This record gives sequence, C-alpha cells and structure tokens, in this order.
Amino acid sequence: MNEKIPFTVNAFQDFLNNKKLMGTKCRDCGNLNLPPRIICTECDGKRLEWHEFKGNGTLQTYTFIYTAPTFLKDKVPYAVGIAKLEEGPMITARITDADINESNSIDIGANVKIEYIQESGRNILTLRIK
Amino acid sequence: MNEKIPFTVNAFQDFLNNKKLMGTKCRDCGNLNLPPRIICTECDGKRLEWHEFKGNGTLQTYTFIYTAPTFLKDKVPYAVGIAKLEEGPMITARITDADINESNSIDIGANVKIEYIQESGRNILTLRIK
Amino acid sequence: MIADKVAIIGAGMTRFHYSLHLGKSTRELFVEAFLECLESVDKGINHKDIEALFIGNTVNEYFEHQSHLSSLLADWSGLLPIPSTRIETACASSSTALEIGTLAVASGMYDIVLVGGVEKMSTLQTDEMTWALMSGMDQAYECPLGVSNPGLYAMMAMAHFEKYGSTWEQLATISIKNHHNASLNPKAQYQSEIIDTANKIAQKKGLSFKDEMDFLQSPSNPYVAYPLRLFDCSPISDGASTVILASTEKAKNFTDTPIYISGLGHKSGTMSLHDRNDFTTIPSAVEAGKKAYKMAKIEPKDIDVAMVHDCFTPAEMIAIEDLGFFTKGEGARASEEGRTSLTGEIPINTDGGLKAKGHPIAATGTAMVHEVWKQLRGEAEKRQVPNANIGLLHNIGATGGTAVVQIFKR
Amino acid sequence: MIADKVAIIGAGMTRFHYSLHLGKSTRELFVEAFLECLESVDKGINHKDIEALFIGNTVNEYFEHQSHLSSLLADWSGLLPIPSTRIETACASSSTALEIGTLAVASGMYDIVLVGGVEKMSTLQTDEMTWALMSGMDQAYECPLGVSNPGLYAMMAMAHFEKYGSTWEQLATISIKNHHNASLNPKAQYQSEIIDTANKIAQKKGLSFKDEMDFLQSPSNPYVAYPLRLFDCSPISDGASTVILASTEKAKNFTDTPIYISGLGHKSGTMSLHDRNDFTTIPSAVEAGKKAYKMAKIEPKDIDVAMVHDCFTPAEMIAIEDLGFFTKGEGARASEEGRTSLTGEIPINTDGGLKAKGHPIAATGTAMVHEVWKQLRGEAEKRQVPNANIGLLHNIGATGGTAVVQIFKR
Ligand SMILES: [Zn+2]
Ligand SMILES: [Zn+2]
Repeated sequence: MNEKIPFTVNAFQDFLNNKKLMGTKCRDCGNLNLPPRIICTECDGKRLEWHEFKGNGTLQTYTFIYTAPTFLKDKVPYAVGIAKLEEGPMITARITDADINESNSIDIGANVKIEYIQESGRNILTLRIK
Repeated sequence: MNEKIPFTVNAFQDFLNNKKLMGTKCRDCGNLNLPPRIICTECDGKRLEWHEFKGNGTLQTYTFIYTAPTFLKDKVPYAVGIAKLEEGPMITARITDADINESNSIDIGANVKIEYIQESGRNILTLRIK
Repeated sequence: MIADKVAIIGAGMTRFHYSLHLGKSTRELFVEAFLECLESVDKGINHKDIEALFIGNTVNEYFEHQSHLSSLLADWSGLLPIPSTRIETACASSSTALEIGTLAVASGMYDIVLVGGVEKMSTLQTDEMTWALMSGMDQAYECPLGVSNPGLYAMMAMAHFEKYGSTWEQLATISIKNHHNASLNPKAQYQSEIIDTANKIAQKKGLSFKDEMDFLQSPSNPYVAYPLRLFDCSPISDGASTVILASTEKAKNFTDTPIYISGLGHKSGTMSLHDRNDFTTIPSAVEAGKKAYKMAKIEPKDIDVAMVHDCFTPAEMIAIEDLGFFTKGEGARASEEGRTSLTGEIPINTDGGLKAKGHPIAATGTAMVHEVWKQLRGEAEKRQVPNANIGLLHNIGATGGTAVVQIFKR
Repeated sequence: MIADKVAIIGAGMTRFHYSLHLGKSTRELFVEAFLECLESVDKGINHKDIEALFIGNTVNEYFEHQSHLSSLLADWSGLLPIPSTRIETACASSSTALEIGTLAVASGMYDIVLVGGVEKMSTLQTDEMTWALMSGMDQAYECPLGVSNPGLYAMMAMAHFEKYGSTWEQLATISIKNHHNASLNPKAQYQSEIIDTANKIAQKKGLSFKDEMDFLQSPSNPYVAYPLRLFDCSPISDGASTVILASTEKAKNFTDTPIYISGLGHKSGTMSLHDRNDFTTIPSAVEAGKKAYKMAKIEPKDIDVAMVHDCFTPAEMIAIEDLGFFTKGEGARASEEGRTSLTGEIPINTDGGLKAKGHPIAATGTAMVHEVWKQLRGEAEKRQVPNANIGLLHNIGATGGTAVVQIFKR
C-alpha cells in the first residue's frame, strides 16, 4: 500500500505525524535515503520504495541556538544536532534533553534515539540522548 | 534647503505626507521627472534639483479593481487611473470620486486634480475628476 | 554569431494544474518535469551528461519560504555537483534561463545544460497571491496605490479601446480560442472549451446561456479588473518545465531532430506602466522582437507558430501587434476573425496559452519552448500546425519591465 | 578557452553599513554604487556603452516586497532598454552574476556588461531576518527543526573542534584580524579594531577587559549559536556593489590596467548540511576551487591575496583549508599564527571580510571583486598587499549549496 504513496515532503510529514520515520530504498542498488528521494543519490535510479528507519543513531555535532527565527523566538536557548542513524543517513533535529547551562553536557558520538514533539499542529523530529 | 535632501523614495513620501508632490528637474536639459530620479531619464545627467508639481492633469486610462491585494481587500471595488500632469510626467493613483456602478462614469481625457488620503499612517496620492 | 550554435535536444513538463499538485512541492514538480525531459531525448541521455542548471523561479519566497532553489533542485535531480543558478525576471524567468543557458553553451564553457522553471502557487489565497505577484511591479510608486497586475493590463486594454476602437468582445475571442487549443493539449490546466464550462455552470446553478459570449458577459464570469473578467485572466497554477540545450556539434549525438535557437531578444522596459508614452504597446517587447528577428535573419511573416504572453487577454492582443504579425490596433480584430486560430494565418498559443494551459509563473517560458519544440518536430498531435518550421516565443515580465522574444528553427 | 577573454574595467560600491543607509532603498543604493563604478573607469565610459545588466539579489521579497529588481535597477540606472537579469544563489548571488556576465561576454553576445549585487536588510528585526535568511536552507528538512544559518556553521565548527582540535579562541583571531583590516577600509561597516569596541563598551557599562580575548569571552559578546558569539558573525548590512566587464579587446579602450578573469569555479552541494559525510569541509567549495585553479592554470601557492566567505568565523577557517592554502585541520591555527594577516604569507580578507566590512548578502560577491580589483591595481592604500598580481574570491551560498571560486590576474 505504501508503494502507491509518492515520495514527497508531504508524505514524509504525514508519516512523521504517525510517528513513522520513513525514507526510500533503491531497488537497484539498495541505497537508503532519508528524507525520501525521487532519484537515488547513489546510482540515479528511479525504482525506489518506502523504507522505515528505526531511529537509533549517534550524535555527529550540535549547537545551542540563542538567536532564533520568529516562530521559535520564545524557546531560546535550545539545542539542535545532527545524528547519523544506524542505517546510514543523517538527520537534523532538536535535542530535547540537553542541559544548555552546561555546554559540555553533550558528547559528540553519544547514542541518540529519535522522538517526536507536536509543534504547529504537526510532529517534529527530536533527539533524546540515551 | 531642499537641495540637500537626497532623491529617494523616502524623501518623496515625506513630501507627500506634507501634501507636496515633488519630483526632479534636470539642470542640464530641463527634463522633469516624477517620481524623483537620481539620473535624468532624458540625458543621463546627474545634476538634478527638486521640483514641485502642481497636481493638475488629464486622465489617460483607468480600471476598477475587484480582486485586490490583502491590504485593500475590504475596499473593493475601487478605481485606479493614470494621469498625465500638465508638466509632462504621468502618475498612477486611486480615483476617489468614481461611480463604480456606472462604468461609463469616467471619461478618458477628463481633467483631474491630485488629492491625498491617509492610509497606513501616510499620505497616498489620489485623483479627483474635476 | 550565436544564432544556431545551440540546439534543444529534449523538453519535458508537468501538467499545469491547481488541485492536481496540491500535495507536491517545487522539488517534486521540478523532478517530474526533468525526468520526462530526460526521456524525451531521442537517443537517450544520462544525468552525467548535464553540466549546468539554470532554473527560473519568481517568488517562491512567498509560496514555500524557499529561496536558493538552484541548489535544492540540482540536489534533488541527482545533478550534484554541477553549477546551478536561479534566474528571476518576473514572469519571463524561465525564457531568460534558456537565454542564459544558450549564452553559457555558446561561450564554450559547457556543451550540455538543463534549463527550466518551476512555480508552486497554490499555497496562497487569492488576495495574498495578488499581493505576492505585485512585488514584480514598482513597490514604491505603483503597488501602494492598489493597482494589481490585472489592473495594469486592464488599463492597457482601456487605452487600446480608446485609441483603436477595439472591444472587450473581441478580447473574449482570444480566451475562447485559447481554451479551444488547450482542450487539445494533455498538459493544459483546462482541457475544455468555454462553452462546456458554461453549460456545466448553467446546469449546476439552474441558469441558461445562449452561447459562449452570453456566459462570458454574465455575472458567472465576474470582473477582476474592469473591463477584464475572470475568463480574461490566466489562472493560479502549479507546474514545472525543463529543456535540455546542447551545442550544435554535440546535439547530433542525442537526436536527429534538434531544434535550433536562432534568435534571442531580451530588453528591459520601465518598471512602471505610467513611465511609458503609450499604453497600447509594450516597447521592450517591440525591441526584443526586432533583436530576435535580426539575429535569426527572418521577418514576422516567416513565423509559422508563436507562443505569446497572454497573462490577460489584452496582453495577447498587444503581443501580436508588437511582434509585427498584425498592424498596430488590429490585434483584437485579427483574433475575432480567426486569423490566430490553429487554422489561421499565424496560429498563436497552440498549447492554450497562459490563459488555458495555465501560468505557473516562472514555468511558463520553458513551457512555451516545450510547445514550440513539439510543433517544430511535428509532435503536437491534434493541435499540430502543418509544416511548422520556424517558431517564436514572447514572454513578458510584469507589464513589460522585461520582454523576451526567442526564435527557434527546425 | 574562456580564461582571460573578459576583463574588469571598473568597480564601485557603497559603503556597507546599517544605520547610514536607513533612508535608502535598493534603487538608491544600487545607483550610488553604479555611479562610482562609472567614475572608476580610467578612460571614462558612458551609459550607452553598457549592453546588459546581471544583478545579484537574494530575498528582497522579504526586505522591500520588491522582486523583478533587474528591470527596476536597469530603469533607475538610466540603462533602458538593455537586457537585465536577476541572479540568485543565496549569499553567492553577485559572484554568480559576475560569472554569468563573463560567459555572456565570452559568448560574443555583448562586449560590455554591468554586474553587481544589492541588499537592503535593515528593514527587518533580528528574528525576522533569521527566518528570512533560513529560506536559503532546506525549508522542508532543516528549517522546521529550528536550525539557523549561524547554527549550521556552529555545528561545522563543533565538528572541526572534535576532529582536529581547533578551538574557539583560534576562531576569535579571525574576527580580530578582519576587524583590523576593516579599520583600514573606508568602505567597511566597522572601521575599528575589536579592542577599541571593547574599550568603548567597558567605559559605557563600567566594565573592564584585560584584552580583546577577555572581551570576546565575556557576556558583552553574547552567544548567537554556541560556540559562536556575536563577534563570530557577520552583521546585518545594507549596500550595493558593481563591476563593469569588457571583452579583452574592448577593455583596452577603457583602461590600461584591466584585471583579467582567469578562473571561474562554480559548484553545487547538498542543500542540507546533514547530507554530507564530513562537516569540516564544504565539498562544493573544494570542487569549485579545483575548477578555478585548473582554468587559470595556477596552484593555491600562486595566489597573492584572497577574499573568502567568512559569514561566520568557522567559514573562514574551512575556506582557507578547502582552497588549499593550509593543510586540512590547520586553518584556525594558521589564523592564530598570523599567517593570514596583511603581512602574512597569504593575506585573507584584506577588506575586513564579511565579518567587519559587512555582509549585505547579495552585494558581497562583487564587493569581494571590488577589493581584489583594488589590490591587483595597487590601489588598496593602507591595506595594500605588496606585489599582488593574482587574486581569488571564494563566495558560498548558505552552507555550501552553492560555492563560487574565481581567480583574477593583473
Ligand atoms: Zn540506487
Ligand atoms: Zn537631463
């Protein structure tokens, strides 16, 4: 049934709203992409299928945002990081359990698990440090 | 004193707010520009001075707007026209005294006189058919 | 010097539509057009053959809050790390992208480039859209006065009526003709004759219309900017279009039927309509046309088929005069007399035009190229113009701040 | 093939500033730069000599609600009816405009063109500005997560610290160096050393700072995105910059000291930072550099002076590594050791860089050209690098979705 869902930003968000982290798998070369692609980034193949990611990974880098865009102005400071999932692809997400007052509270390389928060009526990807 | 005021959009609006319709006159070729220019449209000259326009002219064309941008959505339908001032330049402005229900109420070629209305805290140029 | 040095070897586009694409974003629309474009190359082509991307987009800042589309689309199309550039000249953005792509190939920097345009407009309400598109006009001296894009074209129409005695009824025949052409175009937003739409509305609302003109003059066709009504205006559309260009030498590796880029005209006009002496013509379009004819070494009468910028019906009337197809003042009458229909002396907007094919702003220029390419290759099916060897496009930014005229030869 | 076929014959820019330009709009900023540019041509030039305009602008849609700037600026500059085109590749928009202008001249279409960039940013508050500039990043997969432009560069810095042991204190020396250079540049936004600013703040607030580093580590230099503080970030600026290009043959009619465009590198990278394997480098910049060096037939060691994209201090660190001036991982240390100062082995950002000269986004690329032009002509006064014969610019769009590297020779 997932087969028929087009590989769009919209579809990715719909999955997120159902707490599913979905990317694409290339039927030609097996490459995984997250977020979903229409063209495989490895072999330019167009025969893709949906693939669910487990959401476990390691933190690659992070920052604490003090100057935020308008819609997050009231939440500063907050932490953002990039995680490499065990399946390979990397994602950007807010880190929910960081102690902003202690800049060394976060270790690059730490294990992280994805979680979801509701914002503007939709699920947003976040990271929890395990 | 006007000599020192730069030929900017801001200055033009400041003049409008004081009910003055100001453009530029080229000291080299005498050409008049409204709105103000930094470079004379006739001779590419840069020696300009402010010049006040009297605000009398003739209507060149017009329309009634039924689909408006957000900030004027509540004012539809309203009339807009282009007037050629007796000094030469042409301007776009709303027409204040048009009878929208009668499309023939306006004659192209009619004499018009500029007036000002307040909108969003500033003066906006309008036309009255004499 | 540059004429016929660069050729079109492929073209592809999404269908232009409103509701059909609601769930898609610019990247998905663009890739859809790009994949069809790759498929269209007679002898096949690979991603790796493409050396640069020039992409037209007007104001996606308002539509998706996404700028830097050049990079995003190169990435999503699998074209990294080739150079990519966004081009913006209001509604003429993608024909300008084709021009820049042509110059880039002619310079010797690249052999093969992808050009195109994309617009995702369905994210805004009509009043917000009106305001977004007004950014293409003079924000200081036109917009605060409340004159919209259709309003400016309405004033051009009024001046034309006054000076030449043309009529709104004549303009309506442009819309009727373009809907007819669109009914034959599977890529068009509205694939129906106006009479069919009229009959549907009549049935739904319990009304009856004598004929198309009766419907067009009724309150069912409301005013947008007097004298222009809804059916005088191009719709809000989503869509993308793409074209692959190659140097003439390389083109032969990809197709036996390249379409040559023979004339490139591009001129700027005053940003404000009120800064022009005459509202019944678009001076930049006249100049751009002259340049294109001169470069292609042809005259207006040599054109077999032309796509012109009919964002509003008076725009088509003025275009076919400015381009020299008809005497000044005769454009609307020529349309009324059927001289611009598929079987007329100079078929105009065989694809349905902006009016009926749809007008996702920056996708329009290369969509015009798509239709010229189809026509010159004899692949335009039910709307094919016989023996079409020389085609023209005319693409206007706003009210003529930009004008692009390009000529293509088989 | 294209190398040295096109030359710079003039350059002009406004001062980059915030409060100085509050009463001006894009058209006035641009014309100011353009008039200085005309004046800069050694043997004089007329409006009529200029055949086309390519203008960089990022997102004036947000700043002035004005798109279609190409037409507006051609009009206001007295250049009608020449063709005009807006180019957008985020922060690399005007160096991309110079590239397109160069290709257009090299194609034989034009002999003389005007290129430039303009940005009017002071109309927005900081949070609105942050959001406006985030449109250059991936609106679907980066922005909703709340990562700002400085946030992305902060994460690049953190990865660099982790991998190579570079430090924030080393980054701070980049800012100190660039403020020093800007103190010698009458076009710069901040014409003062950081220590002078520190002393002023100390006096005003009744504080005392031991030295520059003490100030930079204090709460008076607040965090923007950890580990980056205010003085790691380029400011909000208004400004415009313009350059006139001519074919090498024509250039001689205008100047005896043309500056040749010898290398053009332009590559696209992934739109999202998280799609790259390594955050301590910008792959598109490495590739663009290689292309530019190859075209100019030189190596990094041949460069006498370089303007690089220091929107944030880690950007300069990464740039001077990516360009091959220093071994990977050594960029920050090289700065600490003074190797990039005016008297160092490779002077970087002699004009003060984006950090201190100011960064009106799309005006930055051709402002870099302006400085290279000054340096190669020996006209950079107090900041002149002796015997500067080969100059380079490195201009990045967002986090490297676009990278432009260009090489100029006297
Ligand atoms: Zn694959
Ligand atoms: Zn004059």
